[in-house]
Amino acid sequence: MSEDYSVAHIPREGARGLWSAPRRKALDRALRTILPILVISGLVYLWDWTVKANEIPPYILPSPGLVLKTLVDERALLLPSLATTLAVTLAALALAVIGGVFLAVVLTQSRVIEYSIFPIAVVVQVTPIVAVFPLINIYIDNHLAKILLCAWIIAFFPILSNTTLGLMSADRNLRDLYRLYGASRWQTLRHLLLPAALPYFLGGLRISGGLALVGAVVAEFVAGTSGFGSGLATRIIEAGYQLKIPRLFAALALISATGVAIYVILSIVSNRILGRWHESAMEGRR
Amino acid sequence: MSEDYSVAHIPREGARGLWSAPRRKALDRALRTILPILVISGLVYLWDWTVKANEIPPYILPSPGLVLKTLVDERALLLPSLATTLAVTLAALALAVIGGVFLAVVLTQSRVIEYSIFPIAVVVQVTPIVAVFPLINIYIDNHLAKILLCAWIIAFFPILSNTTLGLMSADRNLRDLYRLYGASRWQTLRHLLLPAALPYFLGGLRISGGLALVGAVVAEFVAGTSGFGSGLATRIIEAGYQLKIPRLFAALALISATGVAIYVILSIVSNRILGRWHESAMEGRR
Amino acid sequence: QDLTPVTFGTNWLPQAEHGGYYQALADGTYKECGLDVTIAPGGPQVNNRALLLAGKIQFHMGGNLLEVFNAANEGIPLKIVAAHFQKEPQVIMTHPGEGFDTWESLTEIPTLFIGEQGFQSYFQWMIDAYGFSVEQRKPYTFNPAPFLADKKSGQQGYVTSEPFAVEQEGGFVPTIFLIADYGFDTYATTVEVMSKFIDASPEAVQCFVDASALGWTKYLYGDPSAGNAMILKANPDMTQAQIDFSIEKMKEYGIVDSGEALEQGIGAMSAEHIQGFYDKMVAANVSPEGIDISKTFTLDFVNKGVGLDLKAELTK
Amino acid sequence: MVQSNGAVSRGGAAGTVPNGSTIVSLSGVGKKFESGTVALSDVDLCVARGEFLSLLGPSGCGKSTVLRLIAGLDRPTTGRIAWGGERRPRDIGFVFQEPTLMPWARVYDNVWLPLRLKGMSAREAEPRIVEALESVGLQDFHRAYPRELSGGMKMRVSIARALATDPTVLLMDEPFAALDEITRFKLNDDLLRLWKERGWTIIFVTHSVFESVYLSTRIAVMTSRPGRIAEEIAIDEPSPRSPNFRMSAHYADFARATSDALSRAMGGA
Amino acid sequence: MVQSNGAVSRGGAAGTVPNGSTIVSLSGVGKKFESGTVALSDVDLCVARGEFLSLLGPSGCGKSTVLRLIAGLDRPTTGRIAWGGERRPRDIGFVFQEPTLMPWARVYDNVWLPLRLKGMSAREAEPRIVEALESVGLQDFHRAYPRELSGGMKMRVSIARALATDPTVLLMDEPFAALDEITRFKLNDDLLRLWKERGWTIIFVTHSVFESVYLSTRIAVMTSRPGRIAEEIAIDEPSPRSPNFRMSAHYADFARATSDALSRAMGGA
Ligand SMILES: Nc1ncnc2c1ncn2[C@@H]1O[C@H](COP(=O)(O)OP(=O)(O)OP(=O)(O)O)[C@@H](O)[C@H]1O
Ligand SMILES: Nc1ncnc2c1ncn2[C@@H]1O[C@H](COP(=O)(O)OP(=O)(O)OP(=O)(O)O)[C@@H](O)[C@H]1O
Ligand SMILES: O=[N+]([O-])[O-]
Ligand SMILES: [Mg+2]
Ligand SMILES: [Mg+2]
Repeated sequence: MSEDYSVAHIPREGARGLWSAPRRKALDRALRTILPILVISGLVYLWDWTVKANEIPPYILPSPGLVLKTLVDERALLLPSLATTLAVTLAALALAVIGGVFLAVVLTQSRVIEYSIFPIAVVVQVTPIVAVFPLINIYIDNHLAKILLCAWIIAFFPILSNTTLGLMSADRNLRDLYRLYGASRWQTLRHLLLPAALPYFLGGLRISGGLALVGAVVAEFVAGTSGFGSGLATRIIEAGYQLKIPRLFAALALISATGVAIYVILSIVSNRILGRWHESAMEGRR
Repeated sequence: MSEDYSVAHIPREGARGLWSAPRRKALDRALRTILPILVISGLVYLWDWTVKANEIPPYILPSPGLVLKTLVDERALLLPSLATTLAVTLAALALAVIGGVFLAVVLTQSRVIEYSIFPIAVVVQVTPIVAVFPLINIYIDNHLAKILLCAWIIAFFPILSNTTLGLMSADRNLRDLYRLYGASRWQTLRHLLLPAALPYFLGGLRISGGLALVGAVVAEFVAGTSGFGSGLATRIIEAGYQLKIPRLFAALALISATGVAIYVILSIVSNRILGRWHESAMEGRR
Repeated sequence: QDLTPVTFGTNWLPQAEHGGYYQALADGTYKECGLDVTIAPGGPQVNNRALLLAGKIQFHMGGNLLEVFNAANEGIPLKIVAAHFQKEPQVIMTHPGEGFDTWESLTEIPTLFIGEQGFQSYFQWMIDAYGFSVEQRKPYTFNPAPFLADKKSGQQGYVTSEPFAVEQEGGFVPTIFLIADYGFDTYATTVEVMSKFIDASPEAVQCFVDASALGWTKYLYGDPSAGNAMILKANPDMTQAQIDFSIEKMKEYGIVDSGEALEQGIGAMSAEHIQGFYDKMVAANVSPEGIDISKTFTLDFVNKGVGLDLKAELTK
Repeated sequence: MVQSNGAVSRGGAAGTVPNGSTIVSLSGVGKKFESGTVALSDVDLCVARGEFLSLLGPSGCGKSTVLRLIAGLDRPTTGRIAWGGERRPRDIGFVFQEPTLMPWARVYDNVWLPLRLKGMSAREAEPRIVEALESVGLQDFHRAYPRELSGGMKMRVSIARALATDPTVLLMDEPFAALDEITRFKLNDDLLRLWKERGWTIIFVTHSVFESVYLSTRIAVMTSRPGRIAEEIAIDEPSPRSPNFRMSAHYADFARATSDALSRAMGGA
Repeated sequence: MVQSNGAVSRGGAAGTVPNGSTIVSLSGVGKKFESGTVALSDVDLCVARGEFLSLLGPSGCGKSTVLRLIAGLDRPTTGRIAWGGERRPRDIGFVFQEPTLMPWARVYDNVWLPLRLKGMSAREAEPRIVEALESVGLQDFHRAYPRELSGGMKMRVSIARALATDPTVLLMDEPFAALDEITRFKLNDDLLRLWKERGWTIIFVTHSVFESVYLSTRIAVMTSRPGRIAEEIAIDEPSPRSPNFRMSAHYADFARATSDALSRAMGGA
């Protein structure tokens, strides 16, 4: 509900020029980048101030400057780890998308399947990786497969759940239309259900994007280095053990930045895809 | 797309009696309980068969019978732990609902707030608990607060993300109507946006329900026993360490059952709430 | 008499390896010299050390000397004031009769389940000193099932714990190699304290060190039931059988009471011993060069023969 | 005057079809919804092949429900629906009361849909899509999304979608209600032409007495809740009908008779 | 004949209002959508307080857009909209072209909504809600959900919602298009009565020439894309108008004149 649209305060029509549609759009785009940067800068400043004012030693909470310096100084160590974690994250996310959407489609084909399989998906979602990892360890040999399985277990559920919800939320009049025109299951899925589920799926994707990253890190914590090489989790464990706290924070900062980057990219993709038809992606929706 | 509705195969009208609406409803309700039980029984049987056929020793994979026996024999140890984990789970889920919905509402009040805060929420979502826990540990004294914070970090994001999506997906004609009638922000929120977001929120809730349980377990792994007493995580760690694998699986089974129970309850609540108006909860939606 | 409240953070769930401290707590030994001690248990992911650094707790149970070397390398003002285990109780276990019955043959074993910390520390030394290889290692997640499932594998463990679980649940007695016996001669279960606290409250440190030594003496040679009761209460998964096994192994391998401790009391340390271990670790590329070892410990509170009389009395 | 023609029969008349063979007949059809509303009770209706039947009745009397039952989108609670050719033809066209467009698809793709579902490629379907869009005057909007159309334009897309399929049976639920008179008259004539040329059977719901008279061969007037066929009026004006028909006294008479029937069905007024 | 009355003025006529003071005037208003469609260009229109103005024009000519601009739900790309009382009144009623009901709320609560937003409790609002529902014939459906209503019933709920608010300015976008003639005539008369009694200003979009003549004091006929006011026709038949007016020759003349104006606006035909 932007101010300039509310019924309560109608600006004089003459003022309109300043907020014409293209200008509002450009401003919006600028805000979208500048604001998060401002806020994050503010938080970083606060962090710096806290460290200085309370004379917190670097082995408890290093100052942002020190973390940045560490990031730069140790880039040769950290960047390859970032690449590894990123590779696992993206692979896990891809598998979560494939697995989640596939399962959602299968589950919504019939109540019988839905009622039989959904509980199993829930069991998989809630099973603590740490606890079942030994079993995975015994029955799966390929290290990369183990890691991906762990990350997948963490990431797939939101996509499954949201896509299922989306597939079930297709307009019933359109469903009738498809039935009437004798659409096959596959046609209904492809032309009606999947497009209708898109906004929900993309919402699930944004949740799973972060979880895939969490999954990549947790999997490495549990299963050790990934087979692509040592990821950021290994760096964090090492740094913790060796009490190289600035390095630990540098690795954490990389994880955070990666998470935000994934989210932003998925949001942009999402808005592009939904662009001209879904409420949630429309301009001036408030 | 249930068979008896498809255009391709229209049953003779006379056959209708067998599938009249109330009977179909009753059958549906029966399937909903019987099928998962059948499938889970099938899986349990397969598990049993695998253990027997391959003579897998109980310290690697105990048979379901043994797990059940352990569950019964050690109920004095396990049930209080279940209660603890459940208490933390429910508390974390409640906080996730409050925090997630509150944040979503705040974020959708203005683009400025959204662009500034969402990245922070993403950072919180992707931060590995294991890595930042020492910091939490230093600055928060109350043990229960620590545990709940960890579980909350894991559980809040799907609710935040889905609710935000839902708030943004309210029908634009209805938005116009509210604007026209001079609805206040609060009125628009209460009477339009929140009801419109309900299906999305409930979808997020079902995801977060499982994650809150995962969060309760992980929090205990990271932070030790919860202050309500030792939860199932502690049982699992100790059982694993002492090779009391049947006990470990008994604890896992309790976690799985809890997860499924939470999911089922949330689904029922969800269908009750959306009952007569949302596609996803309608009878015969396929 | 006003008691000073202090907290001792351990590195695992309550178990017999912490028996001396629980004993001292249970029978009032800490109170006698003026401390109101709280024991904060650790766990697999629990990091009590960060609390020590932040000044939230006063005493922390260190693992082995490598940890304190790392701290010194990072310039963290932390010292060990006592070492309650003369030997690292870490072992490698194998299945008997599979051809891995000697330390040398272990270099040929296809798989070794080693935890992340072990991998960072003694396993690096094993690579350097004996030619183990990185490829052998698979992560150990504190559940020995994968080891049991694979006869051609070995696994790390505390001499006092994992072998017991294997005997009980796996139904065989594993072959055990105490790595301390092959040259990894670090002290273990150290007491870490921030230098600031040592300077501010030396009497509290002295009390803790002395009372702990007495606690251990009573626990090993007297009646440990008060300490055990406390452990069993704090950790409902613990069993009396496990505790008995642990105490027996600690005695059998001289984990707590051997070497310098026999002469100077439980908790004894010597500069030469620490320097010797450090040199070894530098040679093995496990620890960084150039650390001023004297900053990692203080002998002000140990080597005073505390508890020797009591031991003599109890073992008479 | 119309009545004196003997063309108006009171009450349900399943089984007696003016001419041609029966394509679908409803006998004793009732529909009760889960909410408890009894929408239809004892509906008897017989539709001849090639007929243009209009359903006329007060708002909420069950017209849409009848169409949905005939299309097989819902099932009657009582009674039966029988098809002349033994089973429901596979090419039924339906213009729903609401436009029912896919919001994510452009106008062109929305019209393509039923053809696409029958396996027609974009290339094969193109002439028919273009023709249908032209007949509703939307050729310039084929790349627009539904959201960017006015209410009447959306409805016209929905009409074009049904016309493009060339169905044997076409069900239309107030297709022209949202259109201005001129467009409506044009589409009336287009529809009559297609109906004749292609031999469609059309069941048409409208609120306009004049429209029903102009278009149909027969009008079925329904009563209010629960819906029932009150009267049937045969409009035995030969086709092709031209705009001149609208000016004729005959037309006015039919309209008056129909209006009266509607009043009677609504319980006098 | 109507023209000889001097009541028809060709072209936009902003500023010259038949009688009464201006409540809102549009001058040079244009609207171009982001998709590139120019919906309106240079619309001049002046509405007098207490007037009943109908907008008539082909489908897609911009009638709904004009209403949205007047309501302040959209902003013109060019030109200005000025209100007599300096700023837009706070109690505008709007019946959208689509029912726009909240699917999660019962009929009763949907009608309550605008009153509720003004702070009226259920108890206070009850008489007005009941009255409004009765006037559209839906008193028996107050507990139904929108999903359980027919198309025309939904629209009637939407009408009831607007009537219950007693607005000073009422914008209605084809409110009766989905209703049968009898219901429609009844609501026409109800609306005229309320308009007179309460002194509302009504701007009414319709596709029915007859309806516009029956209801309005003035009809503005719009041209096709881009929309513009082509002609204005004053219907200087005194109110109260009764159903007899429908039978009068006067009525037929107005209707013919309006039809002709509409034909001209659509470029002859
Ligand atoms: N899904 C439903 N659930 C419950 N009642 C329904 C449902 N659909 C329709 N009805 C009821 O059935 C009756 C007939 O509805 P229908 O839509 O067939 O009317 P209609 O004749 O098409 O009316 P209109 O001219 O207003 O479109 C109405 O009273 C309506 O309330
Ligand atoms: N949101 C939009 N984006 C792009 N174009 C739009 C939008 N809304 C309306 N239009 C276009 O503006 C023109 C006028 O639309 P409007 O809805 O005002 O027509 P209308 O006169 O109300 O038509 P109808 O009688 O069919 O309802 C149409 O050509 C339509 O395509
Ligand atoms: O603590 N352990 O490494 O077994
Ligand atoms: Mg209808
Ligand atoms: Mg319109």
